[in-house]
Amino acid sequence: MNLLKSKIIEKKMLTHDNIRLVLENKEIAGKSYPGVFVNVRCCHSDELILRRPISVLDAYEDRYEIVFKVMGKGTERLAYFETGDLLDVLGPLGKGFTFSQNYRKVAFIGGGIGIFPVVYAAKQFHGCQKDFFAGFKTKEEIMLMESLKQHVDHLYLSTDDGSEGYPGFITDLFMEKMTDYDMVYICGPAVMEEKIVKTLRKNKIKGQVSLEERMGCGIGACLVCACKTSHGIRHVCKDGPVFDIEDVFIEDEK
Amino acid sequence: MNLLKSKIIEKKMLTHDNIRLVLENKEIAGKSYPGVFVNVRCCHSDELILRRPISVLDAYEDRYEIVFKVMGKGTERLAYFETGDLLDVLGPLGKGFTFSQNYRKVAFIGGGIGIFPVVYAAKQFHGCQKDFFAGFKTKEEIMLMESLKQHVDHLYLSTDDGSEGYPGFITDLFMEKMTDYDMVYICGPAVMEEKIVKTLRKNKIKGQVSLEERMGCGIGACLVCACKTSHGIRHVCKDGPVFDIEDVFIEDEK
Amino acid sequence: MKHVNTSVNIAGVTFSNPVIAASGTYGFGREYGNYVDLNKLGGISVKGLTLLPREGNMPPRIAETPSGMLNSVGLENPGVERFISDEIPFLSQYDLKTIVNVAGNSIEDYVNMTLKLNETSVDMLEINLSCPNVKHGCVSFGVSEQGVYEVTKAVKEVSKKPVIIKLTPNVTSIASIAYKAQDAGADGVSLINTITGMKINVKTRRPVLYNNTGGLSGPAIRPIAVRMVHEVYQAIDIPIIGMGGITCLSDALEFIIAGASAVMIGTYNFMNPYLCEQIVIDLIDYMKHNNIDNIKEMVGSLRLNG
Amino acid sequence: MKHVNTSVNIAGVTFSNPVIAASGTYGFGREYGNYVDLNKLGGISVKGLTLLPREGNMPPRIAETPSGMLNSVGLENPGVERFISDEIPFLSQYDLKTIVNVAGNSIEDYVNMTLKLNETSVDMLEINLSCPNVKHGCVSFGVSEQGVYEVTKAVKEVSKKPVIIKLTPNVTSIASIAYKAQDAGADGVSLINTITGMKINVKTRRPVLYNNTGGLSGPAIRPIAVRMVHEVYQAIDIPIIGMGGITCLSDALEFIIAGASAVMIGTYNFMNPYLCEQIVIDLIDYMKHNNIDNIKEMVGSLRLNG
Ligand SMILES: Cc1cc2nc3c(=O)[nH]c(=O)nc-3n(C[C@H](O)[C@H](O)[C@H](O)COP(=O)(O)OP(=O)(O)OC[C@H]3O[C@@H](n4cnc5c(N)ncnc54)[C@H](O)[C@@H]3O)c2cc1C
Ligand SMILES: Cc1cc2nc3c(=O)[nH]c(=O)nc-3n(C[C@H](O)[C@H](O)[C@H](O)COP(=O)(O)OP(=O)(O)OC[C@H]3O[C@@H](n4cnc5c(N)ncnc54)[C@H](O)[C@@H]3O)c2cc1C
Ligand SMILES: Cc1cc2nc3c(=O)[nH]c(=O)nc-3n(C[C@H](O)[C@H](O)[C@H](O)COP(=O)(O)O)c2cc1C
Ligand SMILES: Cc1cc2nc3c(=O)[nH]c(=O)nc-3n(C[C@H](O)[C@H](O)[C@H](O)COP(=O)(O)O)c2cc1C
Ligand code: FES
Ligand code: FES
Repeated sequence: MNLLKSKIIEKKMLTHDNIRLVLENKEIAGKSYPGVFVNVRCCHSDELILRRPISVLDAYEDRYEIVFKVMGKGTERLAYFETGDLLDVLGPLGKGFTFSQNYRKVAFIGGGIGIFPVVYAAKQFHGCQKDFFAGFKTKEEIMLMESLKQHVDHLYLSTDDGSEGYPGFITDLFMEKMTDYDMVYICGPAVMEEKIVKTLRKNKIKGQVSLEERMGCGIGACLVCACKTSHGIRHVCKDGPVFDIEDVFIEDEK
Repeated sequence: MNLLKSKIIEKKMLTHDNIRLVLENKEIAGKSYPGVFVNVRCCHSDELILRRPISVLDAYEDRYEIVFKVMGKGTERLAYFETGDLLDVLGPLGKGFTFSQNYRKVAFIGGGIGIFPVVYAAKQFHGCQKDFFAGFKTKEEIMLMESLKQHVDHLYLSTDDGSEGYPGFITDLFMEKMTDYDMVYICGPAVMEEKIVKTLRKNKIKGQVSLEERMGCGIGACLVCACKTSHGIRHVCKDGPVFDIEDVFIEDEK
Repeated sequence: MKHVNTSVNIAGVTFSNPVIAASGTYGFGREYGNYVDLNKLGGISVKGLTLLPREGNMPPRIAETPSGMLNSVGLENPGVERFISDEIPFLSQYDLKTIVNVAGNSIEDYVNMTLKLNETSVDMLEINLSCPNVKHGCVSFGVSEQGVYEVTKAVKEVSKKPVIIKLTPNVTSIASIAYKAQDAGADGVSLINTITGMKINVKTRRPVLYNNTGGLSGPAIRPIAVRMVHEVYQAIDIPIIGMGGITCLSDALEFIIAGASAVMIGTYNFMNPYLCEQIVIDLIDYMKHNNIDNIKEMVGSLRLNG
Repeated sequence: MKHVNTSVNIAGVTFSNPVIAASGTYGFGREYGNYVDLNKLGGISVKGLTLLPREGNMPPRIAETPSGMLNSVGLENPGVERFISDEIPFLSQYDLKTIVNVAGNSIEDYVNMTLKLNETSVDMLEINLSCPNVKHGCVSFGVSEQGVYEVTKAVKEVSKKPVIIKLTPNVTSIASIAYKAQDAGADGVSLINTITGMKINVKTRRPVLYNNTGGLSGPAIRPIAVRMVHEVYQAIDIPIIGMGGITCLSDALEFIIAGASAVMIGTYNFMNPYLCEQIVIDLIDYMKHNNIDNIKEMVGSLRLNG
């Protein structure tokens, strides 16, 4: 059962409701790569019987990092844990982003809490031109951008309310700047993902997108996290969360 | 809703599983007297939807004290709270012990977690001879006795395993020392209470006993904490927990 | 400041708001009156009454379970006559509507109690056909369409007060049962009563409750209760009072959206004695912020997926 | 070191211990095989199978509720033939017993699947008459005595494997249903399946599940499940497999004391993927410390109060 324990080494508020944790667990750190996630028990009580999936933000030596946004009961309670506490974390889980040394030019697009896995990818993937597109609701919610700058060639930033960077949606900014990318990595709200995936497909640009779906087991056994793909039903926790853009958003959805 | 909040001013382990809390709440402190209890929310989660009844151990100015023993899920979680935290406490509830200045000689008998309300009574009631009988399982579980000494004339102590004081049950020690008390105050395990109540009744000695029963509302509305009395069904949370010994343990129970 | 209309009319009785204390959890209102202003509640359903006084079951009568509790009070109550003489005068002082929860062992019991209550100032009868804690008791009526029909019919024939039927969830089709109640002339239904459950003390190998089984209530049962209100709403036209595990306004709104005209608040009063009044306050706030002029707009406003 | 006997025999199948993974929560064992040693489990009941592959319902298929969850997977599965070709070879590597959970839309479906499974190495069939998530599906069989009788009879007539019937809790009298299953020749029963529930998103006024309703499982339903196992144990003589909200050994023992010969562990595997193996370890410890030589001593050892 030791496997499940991760010690909180550092806790930091990134915005008023986004918390970064540096966690210690050799096995999870060792196996992590961009796009995978961990499944976190948010409190000791059995009122909440489901773990919460959170992307890995970074991993090195025996440590890994996550950022979570306080959304509901689970993440609210997760926010109570402090440095030194042991968290019950299962992972890393799922299939993440893949990279090839042949790529010359790639883009990363992250929106909201979808920013985390693509930040990790942008830090990890080397040897080509890297453009990063980050969308936030408003200036106060911008995070992780300072440290990201040194890893990318261009950093494009938007806020929905125009309080900083491009005023409007990151999708629009991306459409403007889109060029002959060899690969685009995407994670964000479903509407944003769908729009970008369809645009890229139309433009015959390759891409990988990280999907979000409510989860039960997180390991592929309970089948609740289903999504339709061109290969039939797949499960976000096991076959994803990262999918090739050819395979998903294949139907017009309401 | 402010009424419900009590701030933890001090937290101290009395034994390995008995924790004393000094709490701040003017209203609760002001209305407390020996034998009353408070109803404590043990965790923020809705896994446990019932409060836990805990006797008031002492009260002065805007503060009151409780001691709780870690027994199960509720008290385990209560033990997580630390100095400075706010507890959600309802009280004081119930009817406590009564005293009269006419008493010349009284006894207090407490066993296990039943010790707390009678310790409070022994500290509070003045102007007569006071004998205190305290029963513990073993030496390591003895608590509160040092500070009690100054308040009583005789302190009789027993441990079930004989590791300190009289070896055996406090009931037996009390039977030995029993004299013409004007009033005896009792709180402890049901078997102990029954034995003493019946002995006192036989000897025509007056007494008051604090009963324990599982509770729901704690205020007399849900009727789950019923006990048979000579006046019919009564409710421990509202009509008690303290009853005159004439009225309870009126049937031979299995 | 905008005015919002929280009042609901159920079978001719106008509740100032849809928040009602659930039977058996609020006594006769006296105790909770120390915490809330009873005038602020829509109503109270009093502890279940029987023709004669009852002592109830032996303790333990309560056991905690995950997000819920079992109770086996066994209808301890002073009997309908002492209720009339001792409790009605108290409740009459307040603005809230009084619903009398009536439990019987036979159709005659129900009829006799109804006759006695006809001559009082109470506002409504809630016929408890589903109390699971009384041996040879009313349980048999509540689980069969025939039983519900017969009791409802008999009570309606003599009652001068509006009659709602409290439904047990321990059935295959609560919608069919509700339909029978309507068919027999019920003015409304309330649901759900508790679900029969058991907790075992593994050490002693005995049930924790002296009565062996008890009724499960609290947040644990809420999804079952909401589903049942939804099913019943689709099956009948008379008003529904919904309950089961409500802990806050949002929970209450689930029931209202599913089809309940009013809600009853039970077990969670034990955790938060201010709860009923708090939900009323939160409801008014919510309606103001969401531009809902009349609570009726929300009743049954559920839109199904697919 | 004392030896304790944890093995249980159900309808001629000997499980090395009474801990079985519940259908639909453990897939076909592959994923949890990364966490536990599958050889250590008594058995696994595989994801419910249908004659033809099924895609299941649209997401969201899961919603959390107090101490429980709703699911509406809708029997997504590869169909019985792909199960036979792809999964049986995998499961055969292990020591644990394989129970095949069979779901159908008609009696013919059940019979046809049984015929196909007859020729395989699986140990037992678990007839799922109670899946609440399939429209026009098997739900109708499980809630009526007649339906249960007919399916059981038909399957038993052709089956070469022992047959247990999985009972739905969404009924008035689970004991009567269980009795009918026994009457029709069932070799055992398993209970409880999930309880139908609904959760509503108050903001959108829509059910959280795309399928609108789903099946409630997890600790919230445990007291209901224990009560039902107790009722069924009093009504029938064939073995019972109990489940519903088990999170630890003590929970499992409640079911065994109430009358279950074995238990199934479902939802809580999601929280603790090591759970099934852990309960086996804890059980052996418990038996040693309490001088219980044979697990059978505990089955149905409940003593009622009063
Ligand atoms: C693969 C994956 C990776 C994720 N990575 C991160 C991350 O790095 N940082 C982060 O902050 N969040 C991440 N999330 C989202 C995170 O899991 C949810 O925010 C969290 O589960 C909410 O739990 P809660 O109890 O606080 O809120 P709840 O009370 O459960 O819900 C609050 C709100 O969140 C929505 N929600 C809840 N769970 C999910 C879910 N699984 N998918 C979509 N919406 C949901 C609900 O609809 C509701 O509106 C990720 C989700 C997935 C599936
Ligand atoms: C009027 C009154 C005053 C009390 N004063 C104190 C006090 O000052 N200090 C203190 O430590 N404890 C006191 N108790 C007992 C205390 O309420 C229980 O120990 C507590 O509720 C256990 O909760 P839990 O969740 O930790 O244990 P649970 O998991 O609920 O139970 C653990 C064990 O305690 C038993 N138990 C639980 N609740 C009760 C109950 N209400 N009555 C009897 N047995 C119970 C159970 O049978 C079980 O064996 C008092 C009880 C009452 C009724
Ligand atoms: C302690 C207790 C006593 C109850 N007594 C009655 C009763 O006398 N009559 C009745 O119709 N329902 C009774 N109920 C059921 C409640 O009125 C309500 O239907 C049920 O508890 C579900 O609501 P809740 O989850 O909000 O408690 C009782 C419930 C509890 C917890
Ligand atoms: C996600 C999920 C899927 C399920 N699928 C099936 C199924 O295919 N067949 C079946 O008989 N029961 C199915 N069940 C019911 C479980 O086997 C079990 O009866 C129920 O969940 C109660 O046990 P638990 O509380 O331990 O989960 C499923 C349960 C869950 C949570
Ligand atoms: S969450 Fe269980 S299969 Fe994906
Ligand atoms: S605990 Fe509710 S009446 Fe005593």
